[in-house]
Amino acid sequence: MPTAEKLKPNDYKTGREPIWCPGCGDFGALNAFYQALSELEVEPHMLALFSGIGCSSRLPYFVNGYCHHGVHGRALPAAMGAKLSNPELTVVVTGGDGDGFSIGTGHVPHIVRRNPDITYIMLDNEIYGLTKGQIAPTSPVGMTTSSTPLGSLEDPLNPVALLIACNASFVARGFSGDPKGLKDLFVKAISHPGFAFVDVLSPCPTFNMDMTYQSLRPKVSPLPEDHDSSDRVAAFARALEPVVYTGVFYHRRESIPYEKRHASLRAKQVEYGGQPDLAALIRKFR
Amino acid sequence: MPTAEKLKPNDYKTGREPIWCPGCGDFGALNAFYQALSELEVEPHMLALFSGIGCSSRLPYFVNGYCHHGVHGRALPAAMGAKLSNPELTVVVTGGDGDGFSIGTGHVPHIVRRNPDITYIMLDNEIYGLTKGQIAPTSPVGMTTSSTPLGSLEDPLNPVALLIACNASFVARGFSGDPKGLKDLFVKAISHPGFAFVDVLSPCPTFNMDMTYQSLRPKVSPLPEDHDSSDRVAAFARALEPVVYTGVFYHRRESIPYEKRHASLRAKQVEYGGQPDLAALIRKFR
Amino acid sequence: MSAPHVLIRIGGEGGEGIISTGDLLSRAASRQGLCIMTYRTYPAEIKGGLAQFQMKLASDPIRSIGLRFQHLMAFNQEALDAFHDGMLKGGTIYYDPAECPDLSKVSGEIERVPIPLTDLAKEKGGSIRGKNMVALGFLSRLASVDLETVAGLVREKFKRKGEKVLDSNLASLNAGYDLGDQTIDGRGVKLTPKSQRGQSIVISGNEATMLGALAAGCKYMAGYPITPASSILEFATRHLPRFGGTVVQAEDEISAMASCIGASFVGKKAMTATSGPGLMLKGELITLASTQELPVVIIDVQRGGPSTGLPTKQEQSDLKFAIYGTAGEAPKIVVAPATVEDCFYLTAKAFSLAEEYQMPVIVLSDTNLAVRTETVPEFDVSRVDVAERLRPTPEQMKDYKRYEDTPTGVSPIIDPGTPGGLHIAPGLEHDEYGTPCYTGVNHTKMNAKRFRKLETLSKRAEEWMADWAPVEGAELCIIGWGSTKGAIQEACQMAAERGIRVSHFHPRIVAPLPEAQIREALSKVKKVIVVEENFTGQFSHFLKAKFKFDPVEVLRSMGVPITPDEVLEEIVKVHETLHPAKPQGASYAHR
Amino acid sequence: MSAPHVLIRIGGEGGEGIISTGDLLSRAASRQGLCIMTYRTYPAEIKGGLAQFQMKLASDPIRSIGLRFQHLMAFNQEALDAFHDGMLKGGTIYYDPAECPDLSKVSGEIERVPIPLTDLAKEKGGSIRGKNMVALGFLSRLASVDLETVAGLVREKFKRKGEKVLDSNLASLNAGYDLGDQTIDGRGVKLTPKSQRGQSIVISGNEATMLGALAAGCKYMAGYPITPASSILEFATRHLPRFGGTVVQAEDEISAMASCIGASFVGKKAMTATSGPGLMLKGELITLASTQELPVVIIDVQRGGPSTGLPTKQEQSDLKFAIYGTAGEAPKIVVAPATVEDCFYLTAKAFSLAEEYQMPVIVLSDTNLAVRTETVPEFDVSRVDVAERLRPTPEQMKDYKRYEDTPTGVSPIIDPGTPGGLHIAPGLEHDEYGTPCYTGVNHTKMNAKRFRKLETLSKRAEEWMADWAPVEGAELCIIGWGSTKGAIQEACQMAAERGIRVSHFHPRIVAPLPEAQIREALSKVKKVIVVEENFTGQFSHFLKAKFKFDPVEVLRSMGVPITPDEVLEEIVKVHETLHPAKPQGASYAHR
Ligand SMILES: Cc1ncc(C[n+]2csc(CCOP(=O)(O)OP(=O)(O)O)c2C)c(N)n1
Ligand SMILES: Cc1ncc(C[n+]2csc(CCOP(=O)(O)OP(=O)(O)O)c2C)c(N)n1
Ligand code: SF4
Ligand code: SF4
Ligand SMILES: [Mg+2]
Ligand SMILES: [Mg+2]
Repeated sequence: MPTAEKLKPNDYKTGREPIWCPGCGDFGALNAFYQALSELEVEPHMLALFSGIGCSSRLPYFVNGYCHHGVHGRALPAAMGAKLSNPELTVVVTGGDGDGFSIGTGHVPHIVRRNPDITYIMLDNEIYGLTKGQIAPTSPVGMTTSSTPLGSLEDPLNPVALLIACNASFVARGFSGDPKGLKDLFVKAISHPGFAFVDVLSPCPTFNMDMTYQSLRPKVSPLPEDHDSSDRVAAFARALEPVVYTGVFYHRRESIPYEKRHASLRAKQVEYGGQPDLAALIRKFR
Repeated sequence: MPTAEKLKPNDYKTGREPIWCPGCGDFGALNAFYQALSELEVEPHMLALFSGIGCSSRLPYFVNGYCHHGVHGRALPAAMGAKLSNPELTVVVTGGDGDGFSIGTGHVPHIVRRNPDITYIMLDNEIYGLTKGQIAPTSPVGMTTSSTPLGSLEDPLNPVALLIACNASFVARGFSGDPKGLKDLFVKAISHPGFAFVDVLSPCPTFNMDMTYQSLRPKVSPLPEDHDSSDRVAAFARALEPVVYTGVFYHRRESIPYEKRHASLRAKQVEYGGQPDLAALIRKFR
Repeated sequence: MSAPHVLIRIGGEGGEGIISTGDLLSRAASRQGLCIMTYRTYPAEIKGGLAQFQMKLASDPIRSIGLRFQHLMAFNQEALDAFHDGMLKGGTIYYDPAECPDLSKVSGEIERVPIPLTDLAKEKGGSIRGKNMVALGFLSRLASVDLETVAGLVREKFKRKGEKVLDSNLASLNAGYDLGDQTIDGRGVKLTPKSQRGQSIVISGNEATMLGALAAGCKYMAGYPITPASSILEFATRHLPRFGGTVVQAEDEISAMASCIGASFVGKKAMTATSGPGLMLKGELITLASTQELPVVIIDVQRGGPSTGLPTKQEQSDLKFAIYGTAGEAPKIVVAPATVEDCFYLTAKAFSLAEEYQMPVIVLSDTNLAVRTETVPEFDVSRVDVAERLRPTPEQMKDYKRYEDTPTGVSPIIDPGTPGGLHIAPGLEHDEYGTPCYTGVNHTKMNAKRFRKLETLSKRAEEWMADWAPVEGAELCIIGWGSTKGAIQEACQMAAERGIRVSHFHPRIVAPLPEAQIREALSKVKKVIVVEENFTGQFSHFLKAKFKFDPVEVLRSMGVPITPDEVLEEIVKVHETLHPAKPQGASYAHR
Repeated sequence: MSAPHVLIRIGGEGGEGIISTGDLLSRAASRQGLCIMTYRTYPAEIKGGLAQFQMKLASDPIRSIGLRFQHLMAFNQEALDAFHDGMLKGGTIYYDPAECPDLSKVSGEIERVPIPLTDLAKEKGGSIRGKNMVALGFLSRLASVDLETVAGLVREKFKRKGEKVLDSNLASLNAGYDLGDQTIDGRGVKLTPKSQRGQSIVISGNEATMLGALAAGCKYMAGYPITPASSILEFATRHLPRFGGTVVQAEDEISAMASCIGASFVGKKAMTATSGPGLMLKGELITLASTQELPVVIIDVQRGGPSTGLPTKQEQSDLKFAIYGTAGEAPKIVVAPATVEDCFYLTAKAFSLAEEYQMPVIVLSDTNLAVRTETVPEFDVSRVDVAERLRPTPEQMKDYKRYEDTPTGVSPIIDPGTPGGLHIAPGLEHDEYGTPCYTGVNHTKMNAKRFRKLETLSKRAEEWMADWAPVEGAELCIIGWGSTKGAIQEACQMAAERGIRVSHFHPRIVAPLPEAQIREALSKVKKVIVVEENFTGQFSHFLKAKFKFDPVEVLRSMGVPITPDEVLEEIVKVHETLHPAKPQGASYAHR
């Protein structure tokens, strides 16, 4: 639905200035997000943006839309409730690795397998930013942080592999140092009719010196041209490689969003149980 | 540590009679468990058995050992706290698909990647037994239950694929209709020094007629002889196949259990910070 | 004493049709114009345990069912052994001789009548599965319930199973009825229907609750199965989609609550249903909803605690969590239905309160209400007034403030999808626009705004807020809450028959308290008795903090509903302390 | 009025070394034998916001620091603008002219002294990073803190950074001190050290808390980061393993709590630390620990609510959750440290209580205690009495009952790994052996057994349970809890100086209440004032429910600690209502 005048990236800015540290990777992601929204011509009042708690979860304060800054780790189910209740809305979730993959892990497989048409943008800095630098589930083993003075004892979680195992219908990875590529991924993810996950490598220069723009650049590489994003096993294999690939790992084209399944169920129930008539339903208890 | 007299399977029985329905798959799993304990000569006082809530989570009441019947979905972290605090104990967790993969999902990737030496026996009946027959995360799409009168709208979760994605160091599947095979898997899992997961197909004849001993037998098949259980991608591929394979999908031999890493950390801290002396530590604040 | 009624218990193995026998009989009785109330317990284990179904049939509305009964139909020895000593004097046990070899434990005063359920079912119906139909036929005759009405219900129930099954069942039913004709004579009960056929329904609290939600316009329901709340979720899955709503069986209680908040944020009426353990998991998100001022209804069907506790048993022990269970200070409303009828109207009211005051409303139901069925006047949907959220005026739209600090505390709300109302719902403390703001002045102002909504509400002192049965000249007043109401009412009546006048105050809203009404109730009496089904006196504690008085606390945590007799006993005791029969000296010596 | 002291605030951009300047100065002062107390606020945002560090130096022990100050060192304009009106009369602002162009907002009564921090750092130390060292040198001179002591601390701090960095910092330090010599004259403060060097330490509440846990023998700590509790977890990761323990940064608060229960089940002393939102998530498992009768210590460092609320600010608003936050009825103990010293001894005590009574103990600390540092007498580990779990006697071992119903309520416990004590810890209601049992009689018995432990405890009425400062002839008594103690103490002293006698009761254990002691306190006065840093009067509510009285409630929810002045003002008001100055008529007209 193009509006009279095309919305520009700046039209998605609220008056609030981001409170992130200078050099924070989240700036790049935010800008790419503004651009994707503008490219897709999402009208602000049709945008519902959810987040949890963390530096990255502050993003909704800076985006024109109907925004919801909830509690730590619960943005996905909140967004699902919203999408099911008003499927017309463009529903996006943003948050950090701690928010999504530590306290929020329990919701991931379930929201994913239900496949609502939601885009989940994970700003992954491999650290807890807001609480000042403890390990995150994505922090590499051995990393020293304020909560691991002699190095982390835990092997990290692989978000892309996990999401592929959960059978997400769209799984991608981007890098906030590549805003153009990131914008493209956001556009694809939001356009995908079903659950879309974008893992964004987004450095935290304040607390994580092990993952900086500089250290990432040599490691990051686009997925090989011949990668078949419709092959789940191949996607999984790519996710396990030491190379940090960016791009779309997996994209399943047959994707019936959860809200559509609910719509069919409604029709079916009317078919079997008749038109909604509360008094009639009550009379059944005579 | 063999005891004077070898413990027999019956020695692991408490006086309490299982409260399961006749024909419940959990009986088979329990018997296989008794046998595995006896084969491994686990002394009852060295066994710490944890569970959550569900029919399957009642299992500890019927096993001689130190048992903990906690709340729904929290057996894994409770068991981890126990194993870290007394690494001498043989720590086992039992529970259902709802307990472990619905309310308890959030703990799975994290306990798994920490890799404590715990065996997790999931009694998977693709239904909620104790609460009388609602869908479980492993229920197939379309299944009608008391909470899905016109069929489930959700694609199921694949426990084996998920655990492989989380990089569990031992992932297997068994069938309570094959007690001998199941006993062998339990023995291997308990012997594995690290986190071991056994998905046990365990029918619920009371609430799930879609997964019975009869319906399972033709679908179940041992993993092909040539399956390479050290290959994580191959294991993942097998987990996605329509055949319901049993056996060890994945087994990583280099596995340093979490409790061992903690022991090294303790040694390292003494090396850097000196012998434990609380008064001296307090004096540092002068 | 109490009005004419009959009390029947059926006991046997779970899965033998105990529950459906009771269900069909009571429904048929209701269709004939009788009032019924039923009470059932499931085995705590899954299958094979002891199940029982008790029913009371009467001409007049029934308030409580009690734990004792005149007639016991025992399907097996276990039921006989477990239930025989719950019989009232002069009662009769009907037992299946094929399954009950040993009657030696039964007291000699109890009459025993063998009813060959198994044999008759085999012989007449061709299958021992028809045992419960034999029992149903027999009990219909016993309670003078019209056989045709019963048969009609049986036909409805089995119509999908094919002619053969139906015929077999009907044959067993008739055999049981005929046997009754031969056996019953003097024991038969004749009750006169008072209400007109077809004006009542027979329904459980959980069903009524979900119907109330439908009446209020609920459009989103998410829950996680838990005894005894699961049937609310199950009922929702069968009907809410047809009414244009969405139902989700969530992965846990936290997700269910979060998704309700999401649904409410986009403008839909949302609810969840759970029991104690699940309620605790929702605490953090209930606090969020309160802070974001989003309406949401949480049904808590209480069961026996602590922790997994007594999961299939009755207890009123979640009150203090419902009232106080937030870290930080977040207002919410708590209501407690006292009857199955309340489950309908009060749940609907809960939605109105949530929408009107933009906050979470907890409905404290319990196991007793959840699973018992009861004859109630057919719910009148037109009596439900459906409230909607406050919308901004055009004036307010010029500078829209989602959290405008108004005299009532309630701010106008705009739903996503609507142009012009863009805003953020924050969990951080915020100013009127929703922008984070951490000054003390702002925090105090917003606290005051949020809590002002409770003041606005409690000032309204409306009639639905409490049942108040003042008795002229009463020195005593009983305060109860929730499902104890019927037992208290009967106890008050029994006391009146003994010349002890007792008033009865029973709030439907328990937080905020209907202060003015309670003060009035307290002002009229010498002594207050608070009745609760818990161990620590939770409501009493709350009342004491507000009203500084010294009630007698009658506390029961037995896993079963309190009975009128138990309440009466306490009334008599308290009455005696006010009017000591003995000379003063002796009475003091007692202390 | 109050004893000689100096109050200094330093303000500037987060990351400019504001906090370390304050830290070094106060620690040096303490090494010299002075008493110090400090208070800091971080920007709510991550970086670049306004940070401040306030310190009070005095000869005598300090009870509260207040919000006002005599000396302000402003690193930049923002700090100057934000803080200048917190100055006490006759105060002085020291400002960096390079960063503070505009002094126009500062009231004329305040003296302003330019201190060229930037320029001196550049000139003498060769880097503007030394700004804070210039400030440190200057302030050392101002507070008459020995330069050598400060330099020694600076050396310790920078020894790993290499000679060059160290020298540059020392040069800036000296430059600041010299400038002080030239500038300060009359403004200098001379305080006489009273305590001996080396008998005190300077420490924060969170550090003291974790040291207390170490002293008690804590062997397992699991937490999830959350402001302001994270530093307890961080401190644990640095030290607990060395003491043979295990620390886990869990995936969430629920896991942390569950793993503590697992650790406790196998016999280890276990703890977790969190703040309000995390505490709510733990509710279900706290209830489990209570039901299974497993010891566990939960530190709740309160912050501003509701929900994410004011995450870096002070509030005492988790009390009601700590006391009542369970669905179902599960006893627990709640203690509240009032000082940094309490954080040590009371946390250690919490472990003893947990082990002795086999139940969860919640320690309600708060932001104020967590981050402030304070001079306290060096903690004496030998004063901590370490309790262990009750073990069965040989007699009891013959028929071991894990949940034996004893006169104290406490049952003997055996740890896994020990032959002969096999048992199950159930979340279901159970009999004395731990076997599930759902009868009403058993439930009531086990409820009574579990709650009897609280009675056993509250009967002990030991000295540590409360600070009770009765004043002969006082008509007023203030009751507070937690970190408000110092402010209340000072206010009482100030009131005494005006001739108003006020007693002060400050419990360390808030649930179960030390009933006998409170009753005694209440019995002696005409009016009670309850002081709390929350909006709804949570402790007051709890007290009223127990003691049926009518306190004056002094409630503040400003995100900052209450000050002695604020308390004094209320004392005076209440005193006036008891002794109206005006003729009665006029006073009544006021109402
Ligand atoms: C229930 C709860 N637990 C803990 C916290 C504290 N907390 C806030 S943000 C955060 C983690 C931040 O990490 P991440 O999600 O990766 O976001 P980032 O700041 O790195 O962008 C934590 C632990 C909280 N707010 N609520
Ligand atoms: C917090 C909480 N939520 C819900 C429940 C109710 N509940 C008990 S068992 C169960 C699920 C049982 O399914 P599963 O774990 O698969 O075990 P099964 O009975 O099938 O063996 C549920 C939802 C509970 N006890 N606690
Ligand atoms: S702390 Fe890290 S993640 Fe947070 S705003 Fe700063 S740079 Fe970004
Ligand atoms: S309900 Fe199902 S899972 Fe539970 S005991 Fe019966 S058969 Fe087994
Ligand atoms: Mg992060
Ligand atoms: Mg199951």
